[in-house]
Amino acid sequence: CFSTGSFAANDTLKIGFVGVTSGPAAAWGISNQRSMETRAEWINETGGYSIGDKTYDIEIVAFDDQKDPKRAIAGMEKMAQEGIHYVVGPNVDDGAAAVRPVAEKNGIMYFPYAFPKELYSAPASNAVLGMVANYQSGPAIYKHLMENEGVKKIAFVASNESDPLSQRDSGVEAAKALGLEVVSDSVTYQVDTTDFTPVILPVLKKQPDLLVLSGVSPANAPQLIRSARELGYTGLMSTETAQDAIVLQEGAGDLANGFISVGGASTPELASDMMREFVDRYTKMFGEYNDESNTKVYALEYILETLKANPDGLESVEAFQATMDSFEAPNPYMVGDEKLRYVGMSSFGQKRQVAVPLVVNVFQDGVFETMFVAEVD
Amino acid sequence: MAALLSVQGVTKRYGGLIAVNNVSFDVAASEILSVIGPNGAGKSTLFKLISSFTQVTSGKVLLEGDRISNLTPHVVARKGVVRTFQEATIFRAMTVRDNIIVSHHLRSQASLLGFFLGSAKARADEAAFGDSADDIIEFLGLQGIANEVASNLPQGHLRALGMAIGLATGPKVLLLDEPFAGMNHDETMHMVNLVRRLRDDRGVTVLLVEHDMAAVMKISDRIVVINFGQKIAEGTPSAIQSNDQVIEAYLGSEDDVIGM
Amino acid sequence: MNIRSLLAVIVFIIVVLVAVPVLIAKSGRWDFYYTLTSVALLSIASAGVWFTFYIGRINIGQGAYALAGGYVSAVLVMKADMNFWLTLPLAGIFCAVLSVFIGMPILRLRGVYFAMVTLILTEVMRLAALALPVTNGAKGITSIPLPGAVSIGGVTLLPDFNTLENPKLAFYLVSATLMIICYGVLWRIVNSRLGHLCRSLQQNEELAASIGVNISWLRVLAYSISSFFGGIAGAMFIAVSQSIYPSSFQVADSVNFMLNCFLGGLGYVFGPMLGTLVLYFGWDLLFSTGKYQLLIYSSMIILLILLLPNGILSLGLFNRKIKADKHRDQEGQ
Amino acid sequence: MTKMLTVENVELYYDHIYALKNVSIDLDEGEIVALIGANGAGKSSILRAITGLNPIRSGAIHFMGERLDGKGAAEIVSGGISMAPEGRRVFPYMSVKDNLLMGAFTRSDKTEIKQTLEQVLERFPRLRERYSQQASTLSGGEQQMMVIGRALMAKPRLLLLDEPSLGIAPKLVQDIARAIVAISRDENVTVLLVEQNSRMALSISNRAYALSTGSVVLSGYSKDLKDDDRIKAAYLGGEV
Amino acid sequence: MEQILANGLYLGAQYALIALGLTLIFSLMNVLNFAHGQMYVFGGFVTYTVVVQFGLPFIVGLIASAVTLAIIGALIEQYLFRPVIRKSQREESTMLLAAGIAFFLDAVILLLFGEKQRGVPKIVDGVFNWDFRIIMPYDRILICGLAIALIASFILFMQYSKAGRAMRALAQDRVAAQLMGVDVNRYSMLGFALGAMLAGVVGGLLVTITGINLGMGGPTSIKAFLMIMIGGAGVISGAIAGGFILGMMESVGLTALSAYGDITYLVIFASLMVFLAIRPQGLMGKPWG
Ligand SMILES: Nc1ncnc2c1ncn2[C@@H]1O[C@H](COP(=O)(O)OP(=O)(O)OP(=O)(O)O)[C@@H](O)[C@H]1O
Ligand SMILES: Nc1ncnc2c1ncn2[C@@H]1O[C@H](COP(=O)(O)OP(=O)(O)OP(=O)(O)O)[C@@H](O)[C@H]1O
Ligand SMILES: [Mg+2]
Ligand SMILES: [Mg+2]
Repeated sequence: CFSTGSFAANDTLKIGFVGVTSGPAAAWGISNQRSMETRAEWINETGGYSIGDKTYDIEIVAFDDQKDPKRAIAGMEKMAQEGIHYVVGPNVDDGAAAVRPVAEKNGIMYFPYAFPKELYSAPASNAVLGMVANYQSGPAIYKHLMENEGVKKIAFVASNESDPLSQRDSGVEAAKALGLEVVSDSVTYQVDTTDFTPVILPVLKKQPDLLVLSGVSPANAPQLIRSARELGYTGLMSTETAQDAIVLQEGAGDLANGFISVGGASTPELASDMMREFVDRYTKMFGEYNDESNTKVYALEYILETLKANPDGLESVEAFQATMDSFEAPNPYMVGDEKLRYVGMSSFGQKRQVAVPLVVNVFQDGVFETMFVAEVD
Repeated sequence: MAALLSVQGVTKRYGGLIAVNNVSFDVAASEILSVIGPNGAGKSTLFKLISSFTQVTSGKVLLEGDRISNLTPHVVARKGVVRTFQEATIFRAMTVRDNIIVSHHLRSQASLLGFFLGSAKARADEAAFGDSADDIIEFLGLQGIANEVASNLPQGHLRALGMAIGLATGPKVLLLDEPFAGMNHDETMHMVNLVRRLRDDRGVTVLLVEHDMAAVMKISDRIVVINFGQKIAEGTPSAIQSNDQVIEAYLGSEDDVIGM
Repeated sequence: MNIRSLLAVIVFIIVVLVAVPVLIAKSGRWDFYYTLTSVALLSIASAGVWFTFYIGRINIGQGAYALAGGYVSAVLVMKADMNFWLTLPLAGIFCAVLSVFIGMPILRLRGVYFAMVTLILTEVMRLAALALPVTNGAKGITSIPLPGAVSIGGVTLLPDFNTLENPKLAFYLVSATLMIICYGVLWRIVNSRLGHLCRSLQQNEELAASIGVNISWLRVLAYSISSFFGGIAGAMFIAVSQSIYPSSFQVADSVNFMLNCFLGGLGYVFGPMLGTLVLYFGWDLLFSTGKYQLLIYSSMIILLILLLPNGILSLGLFNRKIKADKHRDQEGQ
Repeated sequence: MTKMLTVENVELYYDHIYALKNVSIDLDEGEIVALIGANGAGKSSILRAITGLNPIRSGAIHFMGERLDGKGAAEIVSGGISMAPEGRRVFPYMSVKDNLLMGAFTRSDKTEIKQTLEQVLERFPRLRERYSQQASTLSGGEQQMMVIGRALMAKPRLLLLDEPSLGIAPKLVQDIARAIVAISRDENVTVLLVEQNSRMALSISNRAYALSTGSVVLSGYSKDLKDDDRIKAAYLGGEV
Repeated sequence: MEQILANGLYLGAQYALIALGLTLIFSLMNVLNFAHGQMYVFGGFVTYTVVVQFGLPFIVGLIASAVTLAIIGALIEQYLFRPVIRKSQREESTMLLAAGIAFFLDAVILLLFGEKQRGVPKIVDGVFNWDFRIIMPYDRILICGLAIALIASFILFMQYSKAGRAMRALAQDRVAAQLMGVDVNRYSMLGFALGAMLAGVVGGLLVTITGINLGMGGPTSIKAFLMIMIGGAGVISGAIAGGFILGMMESVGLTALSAYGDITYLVIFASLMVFLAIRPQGLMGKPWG
């Protein structure tokens, strides 16, 4: 072996990322890609990752699909070309649906951040939901607020796009199932809205106790909050997507206090030392942490841990799938004895979802505080 | 003399402005009739009304007894009434010859599908258009510039090309709006002769608007004068030349610097 | 068509249908199939846009028709259980008919006004797809089956794609063939009388009317041909991705279709094909540049337009042959 | 006496086609000089060369001793030359007033500009009647007057007029001709006049050049040229 | 009802300001500046950086973004648009260039300022509340007032200053303008810089209210296109009218159609298409653009 440099040269294990890292939705994919890169660098720096009897350096191969399902397919093809079997992404429903044929044909397991149930239910086999779906977190949040805050009337606002609308619809369904009165569920806004006052005015007229911002992007959340509060709304507000504390603070300031959103494991009560180190390393590498990444640290960890549990997965996706049913490992990012394992039986009829704790945060004076933690199956 | 084209009480309003006011006259087959009048009198507007480029407010225009006003330009063209434009109006990026060939549109026998598939009829058409275009080029003396791109032509040639385009459609009635503008005397007289030959050889009826009095007097069988949208005189060139009202409104007195 | 251009066409067809697959097999770059399939399909839609440029209209609305075509095919396949190959022409025809109704009022607009209205049209189509029940709204239509077999009188013309070992290759061949046919048709149109009339329309509508061209009819005809191209491209794409969402074709796509035309060269029939290849393939090739991908990509576009403002095909290299095509009628005499 | 304007051996090309070949003309202060010639002879091209709208390939152009070629149009115009171009080119969406004021763009003294404006309106009373009308709605003749007036607003030493009689009714042609003579006489403005209406041009100018396919073929005093047989045959029509 | 009108007015003022820059560039160069929205975003980020990162007063940030964008605009005009316009056969080709610049700015913004939403803290606190008939935060009232003042001074500038007259002349006839002694290159550059600057100033103003992020560029351009179409392309009064009309339409439409939610914008857009089909040149545009 003529390789110079590193003393004990490791093999390289390539993990793919197909998602959006440019253009309007860049924030989604970038926080994703960066958390993968942070973790990979960390692993490589500490000597690599052992799977079976070998140690690997992790290389993240990222493809920017520009949030275009057509490009996403090209990205998945590229991954296949590179011999990659494990891919994180795409970030949105249409991209995730579009790459399905390619992934299945080429034996790629992929971890999209998209909610369509067909992707995870048989006969689909290769997609693993990389986070908590809103139809899982929504009911939990509503229920909690019903019981603890006396919420009775609920209203929904969503951006006029596929993902948020789907999320709104399942949110409405869940709310009705819980016996809440849905006072407004038809108001939508364009992605390019710069003034939400006219959007939110008719919703507030219905006097909801809880205003749900379905699938709201981190960019729009502070403005919606601000408009609602400035119009005199005093009820609760929540969303089932992950948010960034700094963005909320800059965009809405104190008005965002009390805003409820779904988070990962970075709140002080929950974060393990490893999580804190992750945040440090991320911040060092990219200048600034993004709280959205709290929910995005997991996919890579799951892939690697599962491969470690069954090294045959390196060669065969079937082996990986077989392992998924029984896989269990400690969750390194949380205190306590949380476990990494696959779930999804009740939603999809097969284990095609990573079990991440459903952490519900509430924003207070510039930081998130944990409101409650729940389990998803 | 039976009128080929008959303008009957035509009026055109633009908002408050009456551009053409109750104008009537007849044009006989194979006649050359000039419309003259001061700037802004409504001459070009009148042509636009005859060719249905704009719609009359009231009155009508008849061709062989059929109404042709308030139709669309291509329908009127199909009926044989074709106009040229006051501003040089050509297909800029085509060569002179292509300009003329494409203007044979109305004469084609084959359908567009036929052309697409290259049917025998279509090929015959193509050949015929080419020949006819060459005839027109020769007739107007444009051989030298046949393959020039039209946008590079100077004023005078643009006028000639405009006329060639009109001719290519095989019109019954040709409406020429200031065909001699931007030509010097010699060129003008050459064109005058060509227009007369058009009439003599091909039986084309010609209506023209022109400010070059020498040309108008030479070419016209009859002249219609309009002022402020209204017809103020109609008659032979010599009668018009000595009509006081026309001199007053349009021709001006002769005793001055330029000594016409 | 003279011998030289016939030869060029034959060479092109051989390259596309034979040489490319052989090269891909040799180099093992199987991922190029999908990219080239996309290029073929997107270039069909771009060809439609180019044709509206040919009548002097800037069309930033082709995405609307691609989307409509995709939905027509998807809905017919899923709800009416139709064979995909039958839905392909139907999607085109649907878009052509739709474009007649949309085109009649808006084709009166010119310049930026037409461009902007078509831009809105793309957005309207997306919003309509979100709101209409038949499209399944925001949830889209997924798990669309692969195209079935086509046989006439017992002879199988196209196999059932589900049974194929390598549907990628099949999709590529079908799309490339479709592209060749579309460009053949376009080339023929442009070089026949219809094309000449369109050119006259592009250069001066008033004059065209005065020589007896029914301009409003011709405009609608050209626009519906253009939309037909958009419709079949959209439908074919949906067959490849087996899913469709309101966002499958959107404003960005419409803009890209237009950019393809500019980049290749508005004066050349094959401009949009080359433009699509460069723009779409270019992005993929820059994949390894990571976070600088967009920066490099956009710099390249700017540089290209600075050097070749009239499109890549305006390079002297290509010029002679294309010019010969353009003035064919002249040489023929 | 030094010449007001000299154009020496100028060549001008559009792409690869020449429009002017070895053209030389000159103007004395205060005189009216006419340029006549067939279509495409290059008359407008000379004016475009002088004003710098088109760069010349070789030769030299001097105005009051200063070299013009190589300078941009804006700079040349500021130096005392103004032009009423071919095809009028009014500012269609401005009022008559604003069009005229644009003519004085290079000047800054407000009271002087006002004076000139008054003079122009005096000379073309029709413009006063249409003072706030939008230029695009003026009739052809009115536009022509406005364009000449606009050129005068710069208080030029040299006035270039490109076919001021194009499309103008005979009566107005006479008005415009009179105005040109008066401007030259009253304000000591040198005028270079391009005309197809050769008869008019030769009657009001004191010298003339005849152009053909980009070259000067004849020149001399207008009163002589008027009787010159070659000119008669080519530009005036044999019969007179 | 009062609330709806107030919202419409506020929206309209900010829209009109965005549209002004676009229409200025369009009328001067016949360039449909696809990058206008990106310039707006750039302006917002510059203000953010100066105010939040460097901790300088808001007004400094606003001036910084105006200056930065003016320089960017001038450079873009001189080194990109001018040569392309000179060399291209069809002037539409500038659309490709404009789109390329839009992508480029997107990339630069992403690299320089990151992907996150950014915001500048409110410059004034408090909410104006007229008996719950009109509720309007003071900062919005301030921004709305500033926007209207800017619009007014822009109109005065175009109408009465020498540069304004030169630019108007340039927009109507380049050759004639040259013959009047207008240095077309200089004023084209000035006009482009001014248009870009307006975009930057709006970005800087709005960052205090809406914040700013990478994604706002493209949609903002499209919205600005809408406005200049409603009002008539290349006409300043048209841009202003278009801005206010779109603002009102959104405000009224969103309220009136809130029950039908998803189709509000479908209705707004569809009626726009109908309006343009009936009145092709917009409210006060030159016919045929
Ligand atoms: N579209 C229009 N809108 C308003 N007014 C118009 C329109 N078209 C023409 N006019 C007015 O109608 C009158 C007649 O115009 P027209 O063009 O017919 O004059 P003309 O006799 O051809 O003059 P010229 O000899 O100068 O060409 C003019 O006053 C003109 O301003
Ligand atoms: N932009 C251009 N591109 C190419 N050739 C041109 C261009 N402008 C003028 N020409 C050519 O230059 C020659 C001289 O044109 P010019 O306009 O100077 O003629 P002119 O004497 O003014 O004619 P007219 O009396 O018709 O106005 C003509 O042959 C013309 O075809
Ligand atoms: Mg006229
Ligand atoms: Mg000339």
